[in-house]
Amino acid sequence: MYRFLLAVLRRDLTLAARRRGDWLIAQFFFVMVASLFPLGVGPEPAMLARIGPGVLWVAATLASLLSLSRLFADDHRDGSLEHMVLSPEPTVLLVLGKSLAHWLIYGIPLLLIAPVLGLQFNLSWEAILVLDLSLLLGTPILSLLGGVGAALTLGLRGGGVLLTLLILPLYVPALIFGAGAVDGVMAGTGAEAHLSLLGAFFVLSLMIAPWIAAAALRVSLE
Amino acid sequence: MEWASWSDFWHMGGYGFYVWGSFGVTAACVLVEVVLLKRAAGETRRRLKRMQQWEEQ
Amino acid sequence: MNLYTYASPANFYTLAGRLIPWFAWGAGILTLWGLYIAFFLAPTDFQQSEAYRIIFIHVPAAWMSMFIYLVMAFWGAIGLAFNTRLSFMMARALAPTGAMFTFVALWTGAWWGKPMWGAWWVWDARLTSELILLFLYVGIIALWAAIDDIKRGDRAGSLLTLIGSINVPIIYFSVKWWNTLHQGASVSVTKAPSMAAIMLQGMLILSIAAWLYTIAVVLVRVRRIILERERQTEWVKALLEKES
Amino acid sequence: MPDALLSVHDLACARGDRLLFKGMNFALNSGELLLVQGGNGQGKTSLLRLLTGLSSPEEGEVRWRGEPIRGQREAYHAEMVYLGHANGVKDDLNPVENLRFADGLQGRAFDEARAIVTLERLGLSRCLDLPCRVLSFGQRRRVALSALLLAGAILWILDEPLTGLDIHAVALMEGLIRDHLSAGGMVVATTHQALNLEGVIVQRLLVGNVAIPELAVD
Repeated sequence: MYRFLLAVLRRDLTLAARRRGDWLIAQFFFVMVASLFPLGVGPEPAMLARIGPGVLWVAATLASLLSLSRLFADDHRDGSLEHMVLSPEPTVLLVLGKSLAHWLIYGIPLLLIAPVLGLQFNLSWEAILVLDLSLLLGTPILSLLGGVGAALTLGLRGGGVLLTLLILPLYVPALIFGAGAVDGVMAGTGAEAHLSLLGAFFVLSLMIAPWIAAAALRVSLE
Repeated sequence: MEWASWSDFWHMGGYGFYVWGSFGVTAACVLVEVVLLKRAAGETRRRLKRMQQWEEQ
Repeated sequence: MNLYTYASPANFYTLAGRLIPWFAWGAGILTLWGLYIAFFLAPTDFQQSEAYRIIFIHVPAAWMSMFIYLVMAFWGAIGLAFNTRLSFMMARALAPTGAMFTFVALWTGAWWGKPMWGAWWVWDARLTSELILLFLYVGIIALWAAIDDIKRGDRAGSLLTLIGSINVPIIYFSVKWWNTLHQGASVSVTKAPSMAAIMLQGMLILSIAAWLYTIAVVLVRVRRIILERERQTEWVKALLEKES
Repeated sequence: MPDALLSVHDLACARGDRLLFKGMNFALNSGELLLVQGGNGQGKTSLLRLLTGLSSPEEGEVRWRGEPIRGQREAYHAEMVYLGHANGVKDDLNPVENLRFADGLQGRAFDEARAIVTLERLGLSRCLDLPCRVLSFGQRRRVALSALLLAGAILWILDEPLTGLDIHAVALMEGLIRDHLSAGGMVVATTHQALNLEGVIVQRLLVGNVAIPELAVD
């Protein structure tokens, strides 16, 4: 059971290592989107600090979404997806492995870059810490929900945009709790409530999304 | 009767614009949906008949 | 007469044909009655004067948008579980009407907000959730449009509706948590209505009218989908033959 | 007569609203080869996908060891392997890594030595460390065949196994099929080219109504 999960994970990490370009694009996208806002809104530190959490959270979400449409697309094109679905191990493990690999490749780097951008937005160290904590919980949710979106839109023309259209509404609670956590800490009211709700939403997504994504994968490969 | 005259009714206590704007758009949406349905029904039947002729040749 | 006979598209087609006029007329009569109450029986509200009458369509539309989404999820789940083609067709037929009611709820909410709170768009919990519900509807309709294969489209749409329906309460809670500007649910099933009984009666009548209207429209749409999908069958060929 | 290993009972398959075939029945036992023939687009690949369980039939069912495959998905997939048009080989990985992943899919520990022996047997000894991107289609097909051999499954389901192969590769393929069948395995294959497989029990199944001009199977 776990060998299958490890095999999927190991392969995806090797593939990502071999194609560092795709990975770098997503990180630079995050930096660029976040850096555009001060140009639009103005450099005034107090203003930037107020909008910082929301901007960074939305930018991180868009950066992750960028790479989600290729979660199954490459494997579908070269036929390895069928081999994976035809493995004796349950398809849910395949989806979990894929989502976990996506989170490790595209989610974790966001956590490393976010503090730098946080400084750019004049956030205090506490706020940056909570920002990273909320992103730590938020990015896996997107990888899980993205698994459902990628499975549903497998092989469709305009798949990337369609995936975003399907998944973003479902991601709203995470965005609200995540950005809210950082606002809470900056306003001094504390972020425990937001973070615990974010954690609850993460657990719920972990429980539901893989099964629906596995069913969607079987439907798409029909 | 709530209204002294018809003009009061349309005036709607000064909020006529908003009230009739809302009710008007709702009626419009319902109307559009029904019209689209009627047109689509006719179009589907024509298309299916056309397909049927094509397949019977 | 067991229920199963109407599960076959052919029988359902004729049954729906007979029912549509009843639902359509029912909706028409109840709408007139509801409007009569809304404009002629309901008193002028002391705070909001006449603008509050928009509530008579805003609340039913909001209820219907949520209710139709759940019915879609129900039909989708039945289709996924029992692989019955008809339930998928019902889900597909419901979506456009659901999206329409969501748009109406948003529009009337905004136009009610302007006189009430002075702004066309107010980021309050109910309206924002309604907006996200519209995004969910658009997502499902876009997914159905993007998938040509009917079988895959049905199942994919139903799966998306399923995960959407699990998410709707969470979205509503999180939005409410985020901002509770709205004066709280003017009518919620649990607590007593905080307004005159006549207004509640008007809204309930209009809600039933909207419900009957939805059934009529959905039945018309489902009949069209049945014709399209059962194109190859004898009874559809005979039907088309008879009409041309 | 005990249940055949693989049996199909009045199977019907449709693509969109077009019925490809219906009322199909056949049974296959160990040591037998089933050749599926028919014109393009007549449903050959669709039939194979039904046999693998990737897609579900309009009517009828596919049974493995007498049980419908729908109920025993994992057990059935442990004893079956599928090779589609696309090889399922990752271009960025080298052959050995591809086989490591294939083993991982079966939930087995990776036996590198056995993998290398299999690759060498299929003539890939010189390019074990090259990414498959640089290999020719024939060589990539051999990597996929090595994965097939490593899987050690009883039932092989091959979709056009001979397309794009040079003469040597075709001979190699026929040898692999012959060895597999004599070792008690089973093969279901679609093919346009002639197959020379002497002393093998061959069933032929025509899908769709377009007959293929006489196919030399001696």
